[in-house]
Amino acid sequence: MDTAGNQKKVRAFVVENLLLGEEENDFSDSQSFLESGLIDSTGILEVIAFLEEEYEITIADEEMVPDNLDSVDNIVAFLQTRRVG
Amino acid sequence: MDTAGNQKKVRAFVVENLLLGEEENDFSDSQSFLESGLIDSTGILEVIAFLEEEYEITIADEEMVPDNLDSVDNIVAFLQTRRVG
Amino acid sequence: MGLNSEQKKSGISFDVLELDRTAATEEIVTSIQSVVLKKFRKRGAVVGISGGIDSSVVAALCVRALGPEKVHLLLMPEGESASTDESTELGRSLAKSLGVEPQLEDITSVLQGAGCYERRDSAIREVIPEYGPGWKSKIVLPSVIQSDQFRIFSVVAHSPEGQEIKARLKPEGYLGVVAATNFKQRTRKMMEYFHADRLNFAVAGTPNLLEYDQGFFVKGGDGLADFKPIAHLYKSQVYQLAEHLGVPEEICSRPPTTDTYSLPQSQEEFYFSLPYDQMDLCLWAKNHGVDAQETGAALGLSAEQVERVYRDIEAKRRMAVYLHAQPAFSGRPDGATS
Amino acid sequence: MGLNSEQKKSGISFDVLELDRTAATEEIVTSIQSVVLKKFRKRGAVVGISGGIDSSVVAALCVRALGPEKVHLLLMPEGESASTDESTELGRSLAKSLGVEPQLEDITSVLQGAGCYERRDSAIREVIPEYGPGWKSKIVLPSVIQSDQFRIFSVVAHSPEGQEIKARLKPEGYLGVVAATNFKQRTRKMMEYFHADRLNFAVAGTPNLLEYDQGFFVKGGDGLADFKPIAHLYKSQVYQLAEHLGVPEEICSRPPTTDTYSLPQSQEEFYFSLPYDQMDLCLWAKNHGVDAQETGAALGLSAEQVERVYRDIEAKRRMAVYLHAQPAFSGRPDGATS
Repeated sequence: MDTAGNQKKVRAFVVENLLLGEEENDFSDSQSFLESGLIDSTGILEVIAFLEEEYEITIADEEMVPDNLDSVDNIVAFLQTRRVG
Repeated sequence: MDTAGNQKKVRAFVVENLLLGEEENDFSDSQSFLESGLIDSTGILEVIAFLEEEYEITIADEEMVPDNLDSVDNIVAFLQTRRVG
Repeated sequence: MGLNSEQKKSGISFDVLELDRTAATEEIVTSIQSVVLKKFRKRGAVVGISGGIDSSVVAALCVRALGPEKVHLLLMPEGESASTDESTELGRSLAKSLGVEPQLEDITSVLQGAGCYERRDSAIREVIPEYGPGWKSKIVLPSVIQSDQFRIFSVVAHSPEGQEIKARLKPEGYLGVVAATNFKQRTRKMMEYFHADRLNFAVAGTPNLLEYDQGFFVKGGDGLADFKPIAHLYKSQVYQLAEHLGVPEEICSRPPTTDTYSLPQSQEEFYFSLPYDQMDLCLWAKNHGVDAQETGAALGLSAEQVERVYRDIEAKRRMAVYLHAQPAFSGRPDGATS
Repeated sequence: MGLNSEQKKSGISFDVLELDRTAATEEIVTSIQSVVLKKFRKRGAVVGISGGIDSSVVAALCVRALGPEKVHLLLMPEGESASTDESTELGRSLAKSLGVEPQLEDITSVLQGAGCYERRDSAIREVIPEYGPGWKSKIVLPSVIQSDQFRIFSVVAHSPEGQEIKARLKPEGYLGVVAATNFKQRTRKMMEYFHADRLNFAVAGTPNLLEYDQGFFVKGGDGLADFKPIAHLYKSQVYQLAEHLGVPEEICSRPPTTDTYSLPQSQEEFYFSLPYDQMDLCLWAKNHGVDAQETGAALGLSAEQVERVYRDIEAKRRMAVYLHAQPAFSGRPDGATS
């Protein structure tokens, strides 16, 4: 499992798909998507679709919580529990 | 030809169809429809349709000028030249 | 709707939403007259009526303001909505009570021409391949009250044989179903503007404050209007006016529905976190700086649950920025009047 | 477009409309990025392209701002418009020059479903009873320049055999034809929003300043958009940007048309008092307090003629109040964010 690789890949996805017009430099891996207004009901679907496709995993409803998905760091930690990447 | 009758009838038409939410008391028979913003491209069609139907006349293109149609007084004077009412 | 006296003493209650119904009616009636006749110089108003409480109250207010002969009521059913027949019947009953002959415009053929049904079904088939003719569907969200899970849209489909399938939507599928379904609200608005243009009337919008604030409307659809006479009223205040204005009882007692999907869908399973009266009070409390603890006490919810509703309100407001935005310019227009 | 040096010294000239094209482009591009991506949080832009200069420039600006893969171009022909084939061809040529594959959405079946053609034809038949299948028509206004006559709308119809009939419209007929024809602009906008919703994109509006200021757009039709990148530019400035942005020559050299009626119709016979470049200068002059005498000198018109154009501008602005108005509320909404 390549945590640094996951970190890079997830961050690249977020920059490309959620950050939109915002400066990448202002965005840290620990930053909450929700609190920074980066994510909406479509955005969270995009995050889940990205993870399920990229890592060939299935995310259960009860796993779709901010603790697992609301920042780059949280996602990387979640991927670690799923032992993928 | 009943000029007073025409005056009353034309004014009633204007009050009903052009004045809309405005106070009738503030509106005089010499008042220009154009300058008071009472008339638009539909309003002038309504005035012409009213005159043609009510007085069974045909108004020619060259008669459709403010001098003939732009106030109650102008219309009454125009009807007088057409000897109707 | 009242709470007991101890709760009243210690905190907020549903009483905060009580309207002076006569004064509220008077204010709206005067405003409709002033806007429609004076400002817009239009001869009357078009109201699309759905049999729901909001459009019924708007229609009744317009009739009070302009008179029944200056209000054009449109019934716009379409082939497949869960409640079409019932809605049309309620709409007719409302129109009758107002002394207006409503006009029926069946929008099914417009929707077919636009590919509304076909495009939606093909989006659904991406997650439910067997979805086809005779099936019915709706989109649902999990409750925000029960956990802090992200609210992920699912499609629920019923086969003609009564089998139920529920499937989580991918982004394209979700956007595809919603985009196709939005043809319904947009077609209805297009039809309202056709009649308004033809009659030289203005178009009334029916969103209430809850819908307006939270962006529960379609841009260019039910969000589009020349005037919005109840957009400043909480949903429970709309009910109060309905009663005051004599809207038929069968309309007042009908539970709110989205009326857009072929399966019956409540507003809270698709959009709001709570039933409308509780949602009203939460929004009022949030607007007035009441903390989650106190609001929870009035509603029988925990502070944590109310916090989640508050966060959901904030999140919806962020999305509503796009929905409320006036067209953005790229420079200052020379001398434009407005 | 320049005038001779004596005129320049003594008064205004077309030079006042000269843009710094690079700076203007830069300003618009930055604004599109900021509004679409940051403010609306949308992924790209939908532009309906007609083969006309305005939509071509808007499309080119969006591609500069967002990149070709983030711009969805829609061609939306319908069965009967005078210039459908030519428009589609020009639209394709534009899309090709921008490196974008356009999507074709034929809107004829939506218009048929909405009764657009049928309703319009029955309004025309009120004054031209023989109007029927195979006939073509347009609406025209007399010139404001030639006399101080009120501008009364007439319908001009051509029979399949080539006979021309012109008839003055009554109010219901005029409103009926315009209302039915407006289905075209509204259907196009509905289709743009469908694709925008599906792709999570924003919708670009294409009115220029002349159209915006004078209300030459349909409310809920081409007047509806999320952003309007050229609404601050005079029409002749749009032409300048077209050249700067490399819009295909055949689009730049095509005379402006309304593209809504089945007979070819110029914009000045239906709406504006003068050809666009003269109209631009009159509007600029009026906005900057230049008197009719001086403006007339620059345009080869009498002061009296310019006064009539000024009055026509004022009259159109009064009507545009309705078109520009945000939805009017009947009370102050509690805590709403915008």
